[in-house]
Amino acid sequence: MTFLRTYLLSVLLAIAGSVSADGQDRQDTSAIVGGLCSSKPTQMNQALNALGSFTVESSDPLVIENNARWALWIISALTKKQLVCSPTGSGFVKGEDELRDAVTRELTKVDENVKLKAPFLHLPVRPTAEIIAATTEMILASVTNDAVSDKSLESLDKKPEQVNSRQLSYLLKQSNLPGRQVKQLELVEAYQLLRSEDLTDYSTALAVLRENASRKSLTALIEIQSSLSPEASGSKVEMTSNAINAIETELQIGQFLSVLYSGLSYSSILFLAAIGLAIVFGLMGVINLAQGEFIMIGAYITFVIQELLASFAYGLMPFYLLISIPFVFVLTGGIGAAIEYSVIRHLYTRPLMTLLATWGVSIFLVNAVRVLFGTQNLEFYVPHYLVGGVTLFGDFLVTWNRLATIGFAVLVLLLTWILVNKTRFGVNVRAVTENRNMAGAIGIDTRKVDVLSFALGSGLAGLAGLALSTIYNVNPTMGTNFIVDAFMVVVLGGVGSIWGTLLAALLVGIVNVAIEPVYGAVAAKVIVMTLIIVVIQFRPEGLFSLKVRK
Amino acid sequence: MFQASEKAGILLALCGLLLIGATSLGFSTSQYAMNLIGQIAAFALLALSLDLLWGFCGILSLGHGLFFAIGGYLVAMHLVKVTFDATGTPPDFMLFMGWDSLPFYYFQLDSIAYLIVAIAAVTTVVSFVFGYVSFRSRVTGVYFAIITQALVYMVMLYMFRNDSGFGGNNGMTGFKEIFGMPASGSTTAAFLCGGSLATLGLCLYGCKKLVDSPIGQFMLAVREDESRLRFLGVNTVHIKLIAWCISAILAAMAGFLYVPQVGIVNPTILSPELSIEIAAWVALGGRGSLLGPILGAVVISGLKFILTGLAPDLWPFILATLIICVVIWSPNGLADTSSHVASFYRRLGSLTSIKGRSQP
Amino acid sequence: MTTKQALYVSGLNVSFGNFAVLKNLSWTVDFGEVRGVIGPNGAGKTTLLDSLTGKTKYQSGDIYVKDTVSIKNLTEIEIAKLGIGRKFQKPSVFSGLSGFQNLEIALRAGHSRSIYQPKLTSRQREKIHETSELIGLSSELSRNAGTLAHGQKQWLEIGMLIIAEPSVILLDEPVAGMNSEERGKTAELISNIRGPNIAVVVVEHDMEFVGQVCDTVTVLHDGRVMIEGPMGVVQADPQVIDVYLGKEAASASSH
Amino acid sequence: MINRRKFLQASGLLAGSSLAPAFLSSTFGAGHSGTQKVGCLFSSSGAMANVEGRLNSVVEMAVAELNAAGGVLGKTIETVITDPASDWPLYAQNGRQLLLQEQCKALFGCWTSVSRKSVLPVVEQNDGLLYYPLHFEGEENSNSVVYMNSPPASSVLPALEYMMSEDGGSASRFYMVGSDYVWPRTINKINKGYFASKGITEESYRETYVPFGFSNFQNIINDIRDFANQPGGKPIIILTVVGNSIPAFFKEIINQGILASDIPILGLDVLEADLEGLDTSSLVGHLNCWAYLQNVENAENTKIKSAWSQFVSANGLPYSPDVMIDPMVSAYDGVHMWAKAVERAGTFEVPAVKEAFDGITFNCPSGYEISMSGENNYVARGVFIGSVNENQGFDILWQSDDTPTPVPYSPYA
Repeated sequence: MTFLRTYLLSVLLAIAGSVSADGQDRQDTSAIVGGLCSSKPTQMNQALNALGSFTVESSDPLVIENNARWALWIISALTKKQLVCSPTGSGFVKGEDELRDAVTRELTKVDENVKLKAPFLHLPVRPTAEIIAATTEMILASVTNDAVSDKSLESLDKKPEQVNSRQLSYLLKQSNLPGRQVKQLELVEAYQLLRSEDLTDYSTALAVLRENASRKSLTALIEIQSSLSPEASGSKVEMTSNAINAIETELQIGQFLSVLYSGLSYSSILFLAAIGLAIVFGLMGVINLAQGEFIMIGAYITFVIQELLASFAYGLMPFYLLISIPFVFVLTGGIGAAIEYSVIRHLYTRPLMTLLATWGVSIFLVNAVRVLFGTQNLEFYVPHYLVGGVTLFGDFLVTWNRLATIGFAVLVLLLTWILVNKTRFGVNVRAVTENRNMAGAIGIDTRKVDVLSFALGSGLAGLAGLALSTIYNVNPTMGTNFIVDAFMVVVLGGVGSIWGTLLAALLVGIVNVAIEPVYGAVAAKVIVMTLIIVVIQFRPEGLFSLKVRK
Repeated sequence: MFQASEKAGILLALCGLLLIGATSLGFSTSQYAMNLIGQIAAFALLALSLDLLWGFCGILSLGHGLFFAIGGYLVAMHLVKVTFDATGTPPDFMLFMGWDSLPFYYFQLDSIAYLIVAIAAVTTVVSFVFGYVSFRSRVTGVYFAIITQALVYMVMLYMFRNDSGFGGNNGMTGFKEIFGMPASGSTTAAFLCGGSLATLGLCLYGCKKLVDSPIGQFMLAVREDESRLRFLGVNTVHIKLIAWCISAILAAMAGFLYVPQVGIVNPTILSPELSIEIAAWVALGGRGSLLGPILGAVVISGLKFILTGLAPDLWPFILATLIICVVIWSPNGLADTSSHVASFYRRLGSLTSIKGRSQP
Repeated sequence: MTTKQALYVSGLNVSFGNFAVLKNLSWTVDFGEVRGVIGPNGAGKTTLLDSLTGKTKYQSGDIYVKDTVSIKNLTEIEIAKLGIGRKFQKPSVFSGLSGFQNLEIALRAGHSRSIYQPKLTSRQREKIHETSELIGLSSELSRNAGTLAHGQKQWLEIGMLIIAEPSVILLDEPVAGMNSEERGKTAELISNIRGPNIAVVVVEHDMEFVGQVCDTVTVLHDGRVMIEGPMGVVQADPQVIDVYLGKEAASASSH
Repeated sequence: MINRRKFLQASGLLAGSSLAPAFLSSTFGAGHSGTQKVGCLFSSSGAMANVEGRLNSVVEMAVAELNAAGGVLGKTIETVITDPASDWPLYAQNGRQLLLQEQCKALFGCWTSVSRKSVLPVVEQNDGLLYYPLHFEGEENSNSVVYMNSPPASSVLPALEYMMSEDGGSASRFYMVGSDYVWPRTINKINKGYFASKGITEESYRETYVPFGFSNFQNIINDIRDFANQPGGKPIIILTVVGNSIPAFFKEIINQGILASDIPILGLDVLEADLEGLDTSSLVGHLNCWAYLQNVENAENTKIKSAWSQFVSANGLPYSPDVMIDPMVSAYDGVHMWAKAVERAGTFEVPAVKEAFDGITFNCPSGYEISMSGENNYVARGVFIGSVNENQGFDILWQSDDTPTPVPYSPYA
């Protein structure tokens, strides 16, 4: 039904358009195209604004729709460099093997000698193009009752002062807009109302800005405050400074939450990187320097699964990360088991030697992957639901991918805890940790426990690789970035304690991120390292070491 | 074996002195070969230093690059100071910081005697403080290995900073004159190589004397069973500190010899990887024997120099395989491997002789 | 020697977490005595030795050595220097060193100034040889200690204690894993060690052996001293028979 | 994607590694009478391998071109490749080997400044010649190094000037974020000197440094958002982080939804290769600045691009056949300019070759005729500002009219 309606409408429009797009209109439109073709930022911006105003010149919805479609077409052609101009300033839009006149939209041809060139999209033009496209899209949507993309809404938010005022006043008059759009538009209006002399308008604007506290609204208010003349009414001055104070408070809370959130997300990454190590080092006493490489392998397996899905089941692509979880866990765990079987098992009585052997393993794995896949960073498809985030308090942005990482870390923590504390396997692992001979004597197959725990540790590292694949660079040497940090976390936490690892990850992550803005990232790392060394002096077996009679 | 290391020490020292003597008499040598041998000798000394600690006292440090770097950086500061005194312009990394003279801690470093005192003092103080605190808190085994790694990593991060006055990431280079000799040329290379060999030899001899002394016995006792020793009333912290500080000084000497030969020092020598590599030399050569680690350093760094040129793609695989195989099958390192090989040949020999006998 | 009491334990409490191992334990050992300590597993025998040597810190109560010296705040090194030597349950000798070197280290350790003394004096060498004869290892001195037989390791460890001329010797299961001949030799060794200025404490499961070498026997049960006295008296005590000997006596005598 | 052949080859060689000593003797020593050697010092393993490794192949390709055209002075040129494994002292060691053992007549190598600094004494002391293909911090002028790429004063400042112009968006506030080492610090120092000369005050810029390999940019980008929304004019980011920090920075930029229209980034070390793992649709419009961009249209560029893709497929190399980056072109230029200098000098001997530098020109694939003067060993090249497009590449936004004279020591530093 809707399709039919749209089709009919567009036919009608084509007719209506050809009727209305003559005379004055045609002059306007060619002037706009001429402006866009100028390659001069000022003129291009003027043309874009004229284009915006042009869309709401008529009150006839059909005309509006037609003009809005044309405007969107032109802007998209401009940003995609499909709009090409002759030296005389007439514009054409390049399609696949066809050329249309930018003004009439009709197919056309140009003499081969005429050199067509896309106008330079200088930096100042981009924001204007984006904002005009966004408001135009809203206008079109209000006529056709379609939805507006989030992206357009966001760009309104970012550059309220650049919104075309005629388009804005048109939109504010529409009654059929969804609530979220209305809110955005009111915010945009508030920025423009700040310059209003009317006290009611001004206080409405202040109220809206206070509700949407951000550094941007603060800046706008401070600018207004400094421009207020001393004779301005006392209430205006007071209202403004009240609003500024309120926003500043909220910004500070937001900033604090931001740091906390960054710390939390960094902690969850540290935790993911360290938990596998906590198992193999903590429970088994194996110093596995190849742990970082298991993280890397986990990321590469995720990549392979992504590529397989892309070729064989494209529809599942948005869920490739979820689909990968079992594969990554089992495959990385399998590789871990193979390494345990071939290398580690010879070395249980010589923990310092496992350090060297696993260093060898790590060199081997890095180079094997390098030979197989090359050294470049792998490209991971980031599902749309992991991009962006939501602004909560002031400028505190909760980004989805970090939130997902935190959630994933919590999940891994729970699963590991259950596995170690609530299952037969976990009991066996702990028994072997406590007393290998005794465990063997009561019938626990210690070899099997060794292989399985090492596989578990490797599998968990693989999962860390999966979680990190959309945040960090994935290349053969990515693992080495994590190994020192992971060891610090495990040692600080106390060997053999999952909770210790968690606490240490939180501590290191949050302290690191909290110091960073003050002394810089380099100093933050140095300070955290120093703290860890000092803590180890006081608690040689970590924060959470188990007190047992040895 | 023990007697062998004494002899080898004297022999190496004699070789070094002979080389120095011959060169000063005008005997010419290949600069490339001298440089290569000299660097490997410095690495061998580094391996020896860790072996003294790990092999004889049971303490694995994954931060020995720190002491290597102290020696290396101080000698580089000396060379920078000498160059500055000659040219009057500070090195470019300081010019860029806007400094027109060297910072105060370069004071007097142009004197070689002062340099040597400075290296000894800085190394002793750093190793003593860190060692005393850690050993007193009974940080041992794996934990000690990991915090030493953290220590060297931390210092590396600090040295990456430009405002530290040590050249940041690029480090220090562009030395015009080394101990009164031109920075380049086969004579300089031969002198440095000879010096390195002689130092290595003397240190080897000294280490042998040390491990045979009562202190050496106590070091071995710490390695075997530290808590037993404590229950006999021995404050093992003292023993460990002695081993740790001597080892640190040997490592600093290695750095002192190494940097003039490569002509550059920068924070990479503080990377945890290098420190692990030192442990690999020791383990491969055989810890607890004095000659083994030297052999390990010579074999690995020699192979590295050759193979990164000849078969760059293969080098990491060869290194990895070598490490894994030796660690698994030959717990006491190459020294053991050679005896494996010898016994294999003996068996092979007896096999053929049996065959020979069975044939009429 | 004016002091009489080698060890005086007063109201000792040791617990791990919520689990109390020693409960208000009071106990004395005199110089010149060879004391046996027996008790079922978990009675707190090893924990008592751990407390005496500073391996385990105690929560309350106190331990005095040679009448007056409290060891409450001393490290195991300082306690060892007071002259309390301990042989561990698992033989702990320096297995990479020769028997001679083991004894030499113990000798030097006993006199802290001689650790750094470059060469042994002839008196010291003599002492090492005397001790090695006492423990019956004079012909094995050049052997690597790790290659000695189990019993020989035990003796070597006892040798390492006595060469330092201690006031108190604590022996944790000195005859575990020994055959009867070796047990006999060990008993002989202990009787050779005893003297007016030394107290020997033997923690053992082997009743026969304890009866043979000890004057007095302390029975530990559930973190407390249950009874103390000569072996004959202890063995006859109905309480002891009930909790301990009833089960173990049969197996001990069948040995 | 999966390079089986290479793996098999590698494992085969691995098995045959015991033979290594056997071919030691055959590879070492001077070349045959009809050949002369040049050496490569680019890491094919370690942290730098991702970008550096391909330069080995570029040099091989350029040398093959020379040989196809009859060699240089009638001699066939042989390329000796080593792997310094991203290990700085090893650059010096391998450099020494190439000069002293292999008797290489010229070296092409190094990416990072520290590796160049490490090789510098070796080439200076052993009469070597190093062609260095990267842009760098300047403030150095060695007689033994040919600086194929631009020092900051002649590349970065024109780009900044553009961004501060009306056409470039009248940028007036600057957030400088870089890796903590000499290149970023020098560039930012020059920038600050330049700002001062333009009357821009200290409140209008912020400077922050991160450690090498740093990838947790969450905090810094929060700070950038905050900075950008403060009063005082249009903000831009001057990005001088290097290596793996670049894609990590961009990932977080995408994630926090910052577009080029919000806060443009001028990435001074950003290459096509850095965009390889990224969804560039959200990065469109961000800028970089080099002396060559792949999308420039001219005959030389078409030639080198097709030659490269043929070379890659013919040799089964693990590099992208259709990515051509500035350092590759610089290395390529270097080989040809060396050959020209040798032809002109009539000998391979380094001192004579150095004498012949003045006035050597080459038609660079960038479309400029690049040239050397006798004054210093810098090469004068054009400057481009590129703007990220949807296809992980850069469109040319602006290019210089001619080849600005390189200034080794900046007046602003």
